[in-house]
Amino acid sequence: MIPQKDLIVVTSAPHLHSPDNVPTAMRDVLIALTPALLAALYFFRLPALLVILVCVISAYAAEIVCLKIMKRESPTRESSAIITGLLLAFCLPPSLPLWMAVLGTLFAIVVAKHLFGGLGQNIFNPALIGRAFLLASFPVAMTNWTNPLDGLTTASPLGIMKEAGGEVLPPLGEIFLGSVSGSIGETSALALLLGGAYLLYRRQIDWRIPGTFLGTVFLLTAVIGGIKGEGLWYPVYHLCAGGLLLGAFFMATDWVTSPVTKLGRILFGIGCGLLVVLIRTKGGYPEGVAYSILLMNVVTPLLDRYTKARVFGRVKSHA
Amino acid sequence: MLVAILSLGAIGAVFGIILGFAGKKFAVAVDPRVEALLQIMPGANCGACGLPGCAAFAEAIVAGSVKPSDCAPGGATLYEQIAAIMGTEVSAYEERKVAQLLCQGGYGRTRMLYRYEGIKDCRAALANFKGPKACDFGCVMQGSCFKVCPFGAIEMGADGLPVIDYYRCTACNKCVVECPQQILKLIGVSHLVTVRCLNTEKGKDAKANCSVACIKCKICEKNCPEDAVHVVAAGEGSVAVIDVEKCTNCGICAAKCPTKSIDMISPLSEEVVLEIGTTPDAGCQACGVCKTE
Amino acid sequence: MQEYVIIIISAVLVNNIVLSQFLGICPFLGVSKKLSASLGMSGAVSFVLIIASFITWVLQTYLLTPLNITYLQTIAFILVIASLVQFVEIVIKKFSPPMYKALGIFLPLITTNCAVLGVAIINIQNEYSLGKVMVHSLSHAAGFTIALLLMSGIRERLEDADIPESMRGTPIALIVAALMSISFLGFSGLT
Amino acid sequence: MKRATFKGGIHLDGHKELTSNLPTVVAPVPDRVYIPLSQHIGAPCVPLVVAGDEVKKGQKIGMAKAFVSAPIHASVSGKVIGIEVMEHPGGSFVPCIIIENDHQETWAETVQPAADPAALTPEELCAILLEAGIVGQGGATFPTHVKYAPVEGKKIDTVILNGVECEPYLTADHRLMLERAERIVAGLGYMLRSISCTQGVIAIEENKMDAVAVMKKAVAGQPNLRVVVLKDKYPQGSEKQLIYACTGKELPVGELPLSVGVIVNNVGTAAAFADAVELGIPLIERYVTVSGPGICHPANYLVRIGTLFSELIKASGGCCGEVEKIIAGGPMMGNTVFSDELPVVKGTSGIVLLHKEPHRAQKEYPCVRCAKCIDACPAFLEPTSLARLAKRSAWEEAEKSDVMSCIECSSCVYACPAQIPLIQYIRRAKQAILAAKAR
Amino acid sequence: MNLKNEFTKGIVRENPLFRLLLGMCPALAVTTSVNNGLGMGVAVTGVLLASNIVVSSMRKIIPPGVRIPAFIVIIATFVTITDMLMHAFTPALYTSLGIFIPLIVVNCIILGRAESFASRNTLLPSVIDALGMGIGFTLALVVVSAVREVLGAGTFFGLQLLPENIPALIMILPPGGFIALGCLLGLMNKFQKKTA
Amino acid sequence: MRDILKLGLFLLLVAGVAGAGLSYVNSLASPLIAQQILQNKLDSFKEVYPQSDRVVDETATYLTSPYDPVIKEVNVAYRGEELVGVIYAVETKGYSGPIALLAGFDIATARITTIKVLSQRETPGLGAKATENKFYDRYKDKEIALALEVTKTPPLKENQVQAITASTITTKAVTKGVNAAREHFIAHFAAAK
Ligand SMILES: Cc1cc2nc3c(=O)[nH]c(=O)nc-3n(C[C@H](O)[C@H](O)[C@H](O)COP(=O)(O)O)c2cc1C
Ligand SMILES: Cc1cc2nc3c(=O)[nH]c(=O)nc-3n(C[C@H](O)[C@H](O)[C@H](O)COP(=O)(O)O)c2cc1C
Ligand SMILES: Cc1cc2nc3c(=O)[nH]c(=O)nc-3n(C[C@H](O)[C@H](O)[C@H](O)COP(=O)(O)O)c2cc1C
Ligand SMILES: Cc1cc2nc3c(=O)[nH]c(=O)nc-3n(C[C@H](O)[C@H](O)[C@H](O)CO)c2cc1C
Ligand code: SF4
Ligand code: SF4
Ligand code: SF4
Ligand code: SF4
Ligand code: FES
Repeated sequence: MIPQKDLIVVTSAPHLHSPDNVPTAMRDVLIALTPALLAALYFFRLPALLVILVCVISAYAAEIVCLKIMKRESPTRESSAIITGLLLAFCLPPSLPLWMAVLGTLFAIVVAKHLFGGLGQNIFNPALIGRAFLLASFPVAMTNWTNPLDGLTTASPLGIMKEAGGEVLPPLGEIFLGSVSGSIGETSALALLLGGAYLLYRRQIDWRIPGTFLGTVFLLTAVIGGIKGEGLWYPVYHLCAGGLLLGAFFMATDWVTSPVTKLGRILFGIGCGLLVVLIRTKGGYPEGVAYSILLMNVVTPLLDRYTKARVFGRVKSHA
Repeated sequence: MLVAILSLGAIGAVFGIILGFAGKKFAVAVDPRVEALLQIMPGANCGACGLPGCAAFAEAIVAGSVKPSDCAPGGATLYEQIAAIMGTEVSAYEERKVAQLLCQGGYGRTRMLYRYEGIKDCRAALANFKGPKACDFGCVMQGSCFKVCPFGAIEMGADGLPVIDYYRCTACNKCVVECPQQILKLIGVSHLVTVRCLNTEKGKDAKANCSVACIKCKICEKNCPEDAVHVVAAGEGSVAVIDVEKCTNCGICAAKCPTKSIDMISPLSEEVVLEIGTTPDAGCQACGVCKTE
Repeated sequence: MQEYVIIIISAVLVNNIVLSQFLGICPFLGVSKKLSASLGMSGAVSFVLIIASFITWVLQTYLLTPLNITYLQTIAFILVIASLVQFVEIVIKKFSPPMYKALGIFLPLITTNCAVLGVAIINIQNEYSLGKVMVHSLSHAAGFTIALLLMSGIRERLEDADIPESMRGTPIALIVAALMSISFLGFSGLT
Repeated sequence: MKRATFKGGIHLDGHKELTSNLPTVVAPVPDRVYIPLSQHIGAPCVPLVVAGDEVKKGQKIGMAKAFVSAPIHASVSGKVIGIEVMEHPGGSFVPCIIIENDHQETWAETVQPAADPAALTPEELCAILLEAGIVGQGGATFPTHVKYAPVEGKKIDTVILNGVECEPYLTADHRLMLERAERIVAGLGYMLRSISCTQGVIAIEENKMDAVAVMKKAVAGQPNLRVVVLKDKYPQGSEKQLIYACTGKELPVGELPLSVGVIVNNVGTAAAFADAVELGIPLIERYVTVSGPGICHPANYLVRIGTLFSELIKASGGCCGEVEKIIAGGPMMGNTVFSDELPVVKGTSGIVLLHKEPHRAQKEYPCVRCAKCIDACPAFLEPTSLARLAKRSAWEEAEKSDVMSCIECSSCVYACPAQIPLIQYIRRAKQAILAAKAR
Repeated sequence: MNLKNEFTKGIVRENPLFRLLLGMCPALAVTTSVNNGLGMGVAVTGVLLASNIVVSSMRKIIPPGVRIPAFIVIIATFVTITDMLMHAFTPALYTSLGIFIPLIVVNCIILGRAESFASRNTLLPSVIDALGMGIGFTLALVVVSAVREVLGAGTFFGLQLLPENIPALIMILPPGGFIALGCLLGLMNKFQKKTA
Repeated sequence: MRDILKLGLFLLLVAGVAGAGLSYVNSLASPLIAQQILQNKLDSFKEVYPQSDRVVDETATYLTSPYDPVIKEVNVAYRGEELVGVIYAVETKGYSGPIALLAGFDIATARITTIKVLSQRETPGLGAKATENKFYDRYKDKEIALALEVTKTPPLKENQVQAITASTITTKAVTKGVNAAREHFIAHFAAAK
């Protein structure tokens, strides 16, 4: 009557588990990235498609080869690598030579991820390392932006803001929809907001990081804008332009490389925000999202260590 | 030229004097022997000596609270070096030992009660009905010993039991302490015949659960020409035990044992046994990393 | 005032002594496995760095330059540093055994730490006033401390990571340093 | 209205509808019962009978010698045929007194209702708790008389009856509250009297509003008793979380509920107390839920202690599908057992048969640092860090990270997308720390 | 004592950079071009040789109390001499090595060899040791800088190897130093494991 | 005490010998170094302003306070006794450090002769391209009527200089130095013509 004895499994409680697992989480991120992907294809057409394909395919291939070589198993069936590839492509200019995109992806997957032990163990956000690597290696190609409307080479909105030389800033509406020059996946604020909302709804990301990140940038730029006498459009522009939304919703929130404590995440978001504004206004680059997140990745282990929650019951004894 | 000589000389002299003065004035005695010992310690910081590391061991040697041979990984060469520094004689020669497993009940040989799922930790597995095996005395096969061996001498075999690389084993005792079933034992390499079962249940029960258990049949006892093996009382029952003092490694009991729970192996090749005490080649590579921390 | 701010930002972030100037790599790699140890090391380095900067500046300004024997700079500076380190070690050992326990093993390493001599020389090269020398060396000490602490935080986390056998230890530490250094590129051009 | 609750925890699919609307069935009394000598936390009993003895229903057959222990009683009348070591639902092997049932159901002489329950002193009430072998029915099987033994200088101001039943599948407490509400309230009354405490709280999760209504009716007219409705969240039934939800007090680490003036008991414990006082019947039967996807006809049973699991499974129409696990208790806290030939004990609240979970892979994967375990932990621990420390045997560091505060609710494991059995690592660490302390 | 062994050990088995992890700072800082790497290596070898000679011949008369300061003075002297000579004769190299020339003084290799070898051995082995270690260090620097120069600038000894837009600039930036050295060390480890 | 003195004495001896040795080497090397530096400087002057036969450092004369801190030296070029040009040494802050350069001005034509970067710490492959002749040529023979401007596209106007690709900052820094020299030149020398 009872099934055969050796079928019975004995193990520790619990015997129920959430249907949420790593592959479903990765799938959610891919779903959330779809609007931005569509926007990118719509605005940048073939060049963007090529860069995206090249990045995703090489990320996937690199992941498989690494897993083989290092004899590891992956719970995500390599979809985390697809995310890395996709996100990396999203922060590259559409005109980037494809071989450079491959190189950056390889660096991201091999050096930033698998040398550290693979999924879950890397310190730095692989996609961002890929971008920073490419920016430092090929600054010329990496700062060559095409405007999707006329196909001409123009500076990105933030570049124009920083240089303040001649070119006119595109209007806020264009920035919101995404018909401006910039990295493949960063231009459409609308698409990114949709994706971010989906991730929040699915509880795959904690509101604390994007919330404090965007909040800090907004507050600081509002103050700076106030000093400059610019008005409210200025902070809103800062929020929507460049890679801020992409970074805040998809990259700063990467589980692996952000703090695990709630307070840590708040500090992480604030730190990212401070650094973005610092780099955008005072630094050598027009855009600082990638660096700010990477720099906060560096601080994450310390944040985790010093922001542990008070354990339940660690209160003054009544006895 | 003169300016250079004078000023540089002056700087030199001033600092020389200050240092000399400070060295005298603020001198703190450190036993130079401790430093000398530290230089020659294997540096694995394995803790086999029962102290928190090689540095502590060196201090303890100077303090006289341990003997050189307490450092198992060190081997005879080290004992001689220590003796040289301490100006003592090398203590009596100690035979090299290796850890051996006193259970042969791998998958297919011992009846299993259930399929264990969970962390690879023998104590964790034991928490459920004393482990997945019907025999309560054998190896739980979750490899806790494998995890603690600092010298990579243990691997988990295909039948689920740990396999010990006797050449790599330094007798550091870590696995012996770790094993919750206490079925790992340090055995001198010249003892070739071993009872590989600690099951003290009645023969019938033992046999029902495991095909390689000691079934208390006393055939070994009857056949031993040296009267070296006996089924002796242990726990709530009994089990065969070999008296190593009397055993001559003739191997008769191993040949006669109906369940083959006694076996005869020579853990190390003869050349290695002859060089007894040399540090095994694997393990501590004397990279010195441990010394800097 | 602004000059001081620039010196500080430059030394701590933009031209971080370890991550972009490559000074003091040995302790950065050697003593960053544990956070506690790296705290000790950065304390010791900062201490010696600041005192040595002061003494070498005085030496340069009041002895070497007036006597026109600046070519003795290297030898004089290193003598000062070596003696200083040894002196500090002896004194701490005597008067504060707990501090010696914490810092002691790092002190001898500092003599051959090029950060100390490097900063002393840069101080002179840049023709800083005493005030700037102090700010400059303090900032570099802070930069060193920050880099070391961040590094050891990361390495403590890596303790549990499944790093390929041949990359364990120094190789992965160098890769971490590389990625940190890439991240610090974000500060370049900061004014 | 916002329901009282605690911070952290997880939302589970309760699967309670399988049994919650079915009236409890009196389980067939088996031909043989197997009564373990240890059915509680604390020292095992000393047997009072030997093979061949005739015993009567309710007769004490095992004696508690230590303070933290509880006696055991025969649940049927008949003949003792021996004492044998058997599998115990707690995950161990324990000697059991085996009684051949004569189906006469003759009561022992000792089973006598109290002459005047209202006149019993606290000491007498406490003695009844001990004599009746009452242990916590909430799962921990802590001997109840110990909780009610007076402690110098401590004043209890609230007794909380735990009717939360946050474990999926289990509805035994739910049915008990529906069917025996007045026994529960009576038991609560004796509890309050035995420690001269005034306030009684009956805590029920919002998913059992019918029970809430019944209990509210049962306490009507007793202003010192109230029913508190709590949010449906696991592990709401855990003592510390329950105290926090009901009283707002945070039980300090390492201290007992009585340090905040609270005692928590399961509703079944209260009912058993009432039976012992008013009828003199010791704890020889209990409500057991038999449920789960592996059971053909899930149901609740009133079961004699010592009945084999197999009899109850048979009564429920047997197994269906490929059963992977047999769980004694609920799926979040219960133990897996490796056969169905083992007895129901005082703490067996349910028997749940599960199939393989389709979304579970065979392997544990590396932690992806998603912090879902941390967000789920009602004790505000970092399960992932604790597991990591345990993995490399850093027991001291684990202790410093408060591993001992883990209430072993398994919320973290449920939440973990990487399928890490965090709780096993945590238990391993606790075990090692306790072992080191003992040394 | 086997002189050949003393010589070769520094080149492979106890390579100061790859095996003993000494002299990391210059190995990272000046290896942006093979030219610099080679120059640095030669300079270090020169100082190492000279100081080993002097230390070894003075080893009997140096009082232990001031052993380290004395060694340092000796080393610093040779470093200063090297500094002057390079300034006078190889001005371009002098500018590109910059502060790392005086910093040779704190290169752990030199003090390390003085302390652990020259002060305990006679002249000839000390010379051999210095040459072995120096050449080993120089080779290591050349390897690192070759990797960085080829990948980062597309040149080798200034000769254009790769087309303009191919090289990854990062390799001659600070991160490139860490990457090159880290990967080389990893490869060495892997290689070592295989042969061992 | 004797020990301490002995240590001091020994170090004095070693340091003294070292000092002696060093000062001897220095006495040999320093003229070489000095000469080498001078030669370098003269060579640079020649490159920037080839048509002179004598260059005199007249910084003290021309740089009276307050002056632009960018300008470090004012070297005046003579052909025979005639003042024909000026070579400025200027220093500005580039992308990752100071950039020191020479800028030559011809009095007769009122044009920049050319420039030469003496030292810089810009990124190799990017800002460091500022040391290439190709880059110097962008300043060669520019009129000084208007201040120079940096553009990213090929220059359309006489006073425009094209930036090195992806190194606008470096180019701007160099241009800033040249412009400072230009102003000084206009103020002090253009009138002299
Ligand atoms: C030695 C000991 C003494 C205890 N004393 C009391 C007590 O006086 N009052 C009380 O309410 N609970 C007491 N408990 C019970 C615990 O607080 C708790 O109720 C029991 O361990 C089961 O809790 P759980 O089901 O939440 O795990 C005691 C437990 C132990 C181990
Ligand atoms: C995670 C967890 C969940 C629990 N859930 C319940 C529950 O649903 N119902 C219950 O009565 N006890 C539950 N308990 C046990 C209580 O903490 C407490 O021990 C019990 O209510 C005390 O009553 P008792 O001694 O009468 O069993 C739970 C304990 C833990 C640790
Ligand atoms: C590693 C690295 C090094 C750089 N070095 C320089 C440099 O030496 N000089 C410079 O002007 N800009 C340098 N930059 C900055 C950018 O190339 C440039 O300032 C920015 O993208 C503006 O582009 P633009 O010059 O086309 O206006 C560097 C950037 C990176 C990533
Ligand atoms: C919410 C979320 C965000 C992620 N963001 C990134 C990212 O920014 N960059 C990246 O390389 N991978 C990202 N991943 C994928 C994966 O976590 C990442 O590759 C790990 O860092 C690899 O260990 C993300 C995954 C999730 C679930
Ligand atoms: S097998 Fe490993 S752990 Fe066990 S004694 Fe030998 S060396 Fe030690
Ligand atoms: S020998 Fe011991 S420690 Fe090793 S696997 Fe078996 S039971 Fe576990
Ligand atoms: S750590 Fe313990 S208390 Fe926290 S969720 Fe996990 S099992 Fe529950
Ligand atoms: S829930 Fe699992 S994967 Fe997520 S942090 Fe916790 S242990 Fe890691
Ligand atoms: S610290 Fe720079 S070489 Fe060691």
